[in-house]
Amino acid sequence: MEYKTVLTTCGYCGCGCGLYLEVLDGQLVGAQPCKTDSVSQGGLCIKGWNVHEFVQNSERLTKPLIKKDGQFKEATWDEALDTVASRLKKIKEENGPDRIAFLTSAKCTNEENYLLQKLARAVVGTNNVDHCARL
Amino acid sequence: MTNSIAEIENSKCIFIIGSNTSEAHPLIGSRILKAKEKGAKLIVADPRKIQLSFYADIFVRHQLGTDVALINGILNVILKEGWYDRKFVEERTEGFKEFRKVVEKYTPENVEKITGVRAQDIRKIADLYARSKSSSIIYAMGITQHITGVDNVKSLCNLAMLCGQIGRESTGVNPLRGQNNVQGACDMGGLPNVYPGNQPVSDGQMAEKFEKAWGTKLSTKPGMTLTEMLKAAMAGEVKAMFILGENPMVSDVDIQHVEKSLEALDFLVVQDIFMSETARLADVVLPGVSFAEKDGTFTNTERKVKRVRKAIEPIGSSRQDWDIICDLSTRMGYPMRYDDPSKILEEVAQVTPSYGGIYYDRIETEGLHWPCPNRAHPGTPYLHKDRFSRGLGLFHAIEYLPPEELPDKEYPYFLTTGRIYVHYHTGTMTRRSPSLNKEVEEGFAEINPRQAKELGIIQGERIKVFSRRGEIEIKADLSERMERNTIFIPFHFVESAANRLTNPAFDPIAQIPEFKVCAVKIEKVNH
Amino acid sequence: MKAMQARVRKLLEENKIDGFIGLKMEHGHPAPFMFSRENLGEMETLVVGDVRYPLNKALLKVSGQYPDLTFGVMVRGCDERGITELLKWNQLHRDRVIPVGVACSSELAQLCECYKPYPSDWVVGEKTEGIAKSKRLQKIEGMNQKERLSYWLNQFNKCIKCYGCRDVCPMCFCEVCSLEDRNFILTGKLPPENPTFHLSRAVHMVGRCIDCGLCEEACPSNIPVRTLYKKINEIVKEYFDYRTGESSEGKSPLNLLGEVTLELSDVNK
Amino acid sequence: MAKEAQSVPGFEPKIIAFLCNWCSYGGADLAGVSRLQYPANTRTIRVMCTATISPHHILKAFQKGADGVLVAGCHIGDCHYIKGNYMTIKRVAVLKELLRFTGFQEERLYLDWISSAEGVRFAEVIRNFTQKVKEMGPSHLRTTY
Repeated sequence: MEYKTVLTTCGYCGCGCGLYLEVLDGQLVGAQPCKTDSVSQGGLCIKGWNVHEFVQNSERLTKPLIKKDGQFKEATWDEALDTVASRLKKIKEENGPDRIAFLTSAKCTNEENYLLQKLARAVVGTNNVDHCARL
Repeated sequence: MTNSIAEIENSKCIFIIGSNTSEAHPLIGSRILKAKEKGAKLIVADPRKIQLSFYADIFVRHQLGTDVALINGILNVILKEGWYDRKFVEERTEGFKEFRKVVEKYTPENVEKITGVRAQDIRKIADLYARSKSSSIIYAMGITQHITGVDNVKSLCNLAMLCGQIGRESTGVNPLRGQNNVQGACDMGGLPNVYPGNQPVSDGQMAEKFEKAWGTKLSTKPGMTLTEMLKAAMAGEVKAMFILGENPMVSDVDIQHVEKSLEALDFLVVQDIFMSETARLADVVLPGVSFAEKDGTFTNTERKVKRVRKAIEPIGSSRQDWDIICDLSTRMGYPMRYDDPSKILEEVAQVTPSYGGIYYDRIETEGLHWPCPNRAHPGTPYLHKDRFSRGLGLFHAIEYLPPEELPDKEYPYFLTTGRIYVHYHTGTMTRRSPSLNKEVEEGFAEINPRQAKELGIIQGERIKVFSRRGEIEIKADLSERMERNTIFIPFHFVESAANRLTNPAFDPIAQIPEFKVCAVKIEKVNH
Repeated sequence: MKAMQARVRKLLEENKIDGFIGLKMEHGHPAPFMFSRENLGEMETLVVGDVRYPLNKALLKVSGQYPDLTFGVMVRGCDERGITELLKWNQLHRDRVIPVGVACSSELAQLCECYKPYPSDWVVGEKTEGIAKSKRLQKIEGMNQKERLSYWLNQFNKCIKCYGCRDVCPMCFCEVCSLEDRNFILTGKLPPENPTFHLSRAVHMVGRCIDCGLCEEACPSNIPVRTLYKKINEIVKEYFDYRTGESSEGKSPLNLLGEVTLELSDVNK
Repeated sequence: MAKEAQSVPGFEPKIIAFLCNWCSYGGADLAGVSRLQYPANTRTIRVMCTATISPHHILKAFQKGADGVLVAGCHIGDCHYIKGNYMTIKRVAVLKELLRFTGFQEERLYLDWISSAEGVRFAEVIRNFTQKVKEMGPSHLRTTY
């Protein structure tokens, strides 16, 4: 039996409100504003108050998928990542690195964005990196 | 943002243009109200009658896409009345002469003809903004999503520089970032022309620095923007794409085109938490995790780097995104191994001057504003204190250009798009949140009641909206927020996606599509 | 603080309670947390201060999951009134809750204009006198009708419909909320229908509001909802001689039909 | 957005009357068959018991632009459901105080007990209330978004 609240930053808009995710026995059961956060100052918008809800939605993807004959089939991580690695490598070798493009994500963390652009630039060798900032 | 969120509260005058702040950035909207309660003057310029307009000292509804004209009109008055900051202009800027020449043509009377804003209101805005002790400009996509997006932004910069309303507390030019970590994605080099920290890829020295840090050879040729990638995909010049947690199928302009482009790829990988419209087109889908299942940092719209903390374990067999990327890289022959995300940010600090002093132990309790070049640096809540990044601030002489597509006989109405308070971006998260989806389940088209009456449309009835790109069926919502010639559709709803209608015309520099203006026609649906 | 830590430790060690809902200092911020026998080592991080969170609401979540266990909870005067009322509304079981009291600082009591800023029994703080009549209430009552109207219209128009006042409220436990009923309140628009949204919520605070003020603290738009609900409490006292949460006797006035104590002349003044 | 209204000459108010099925609606019926004259500003909503009228209904009526709301039920002791009107009087009392406090002119809300035998009184109540609302002018909420 465990109840705790975890201080984090809201995943919706760019305000970056500090909030607490309420965790009961490993499940998210709520979100509430952090009173001592410099941005939210103890308030949130409707999205912030409900930011925990989508996380445990039953439609979450839980397994890697590989499309075969137009249908997605569940795969292991090894299968999926090996497929991606070998296809990207092959395209790079046959067509050159600039035939591959990457979209990083305004929804992911700084660390992840850093790594993906590093993957594009250092591993694939292309500067074809962008994200949906303009949209 | 040049200035921090907290500073808004102490601003003496806030000019909000192209931002429905209380719906899209609610907690910044509430700061604006707090400033108002402390006596700040509020100027709101928006084609829609947004909530903040109720509290505005002056509210103007300029015709869609006439921002440059409106701002030039304001600049014109300030110059003519001598309300500008001569010292600031002399010491901190250049290009004033050319700029002045262009602006002189934009008298309030001329601008009234273009924008529909009364000359006297333009004078009043100029007065309030220029003569307050500290004025802050706040804008969002209403400014940038135009073919003249860059011009619009430059015009606002002209305004701030002319009045010396920048480089001080509670002033500045403050774009509000739409997504939680757009700022971070840019800072981390999620752009075709720069490495992390805005360091150009075409600069050989930079490339050398990163080659050393990453132990590999790097290309100095700038890459493609998303828009160019899609075009190249269609032409077979891009064969594979890796998309991390983005859904261009709903968010991008002219969806039909996006779909064809993505389908033309030989290989598409999508890493996401839901089977988004984009993921459906993928060859391989990798299940990442939400912000609640990982550690990391986000950089919010005020450039503050804040902690994200793991609250629960990844759902099912999904894996943390950073961990997936490391694994993939390793499998591609470039081993990436980090004990935890704090180690990644340490590497970022090594190669990114603006993040040089940002470490997890420093942002445990409170975030830090970049630039923060070293461990002793307290962070920078506002930018351009004594100099601009380029040295002197450059005035741009900017002429007004109309939107690419204007209403005509066949498509007689303006369409503009945006967000509503309940939903976020393409709705992949908010529409799966029961409390949010319950609040607003479907899209709607806001129409002025008198215009609706002329068309015989009643509240809640289903209508068809057509543009030259496509058509959608949607619920009509009669609202005084809209002017007669304009309708508004939120872009969150895939089944009535506003972006089936929007115009794929782009700002030539920033490549931002003109989401905010296009021409449409409306018809009743006869069932 | 030490006294609170010692009391909680003792309650846990003696198996009087299975968990204690309080505040834990983490990352430099006080945060809601459940102390239990499994994490006794963290007892030193238990804090008491003027920063308040809806601990009773957390208690409802935990006890709803574990109805057979007994929980301790940190209470102030307002929280104790909340527990009294939650017991009446059958949201908690009398034998399953052990409150551990905190008397509020005089600053907090002044800020809250709380009529009883201490619980019946406390281990931290000193008793400070309550405030009999709220000044902010008096200020509004001193306005004329037109001023009051424009004041409240202006306040309610700031609402961004975050539902924070409801979501933070330890007394809002309904499964279905009238505020979300489209027959009553249109959705999709900001501000929400003025005044229906806020007055509907105010009506629901009859016999519910324990004047903790968390609603107003959570309001990003600084709408003085607490003042509105203070008025509700005054109305409830005046018409029904009921003080919400004060006594375990009697039922909330709109919770039962009971006997009629009003006449038309009381209503159509 | 709601804003303050101004008095309008020749103003004809809109009044919503929630009438209970067993008593007040009968009173209205009797007034009708007796051909009693009373102003036609009232839109009647028949409900089984005034206890089914939540404050939300009343607030919604005002929100939609009603200038006055009348709630009429059985006399105390005559309720078809024994104690339904006990609840009504409590609710209306609270709501009127709340409306007063927020400046929304509680006189626009009126509660009365009218039995099915009181046709004359029904007409009188309507007349008086209509007159009163007329004098007050249009509701402040008579504007649309």
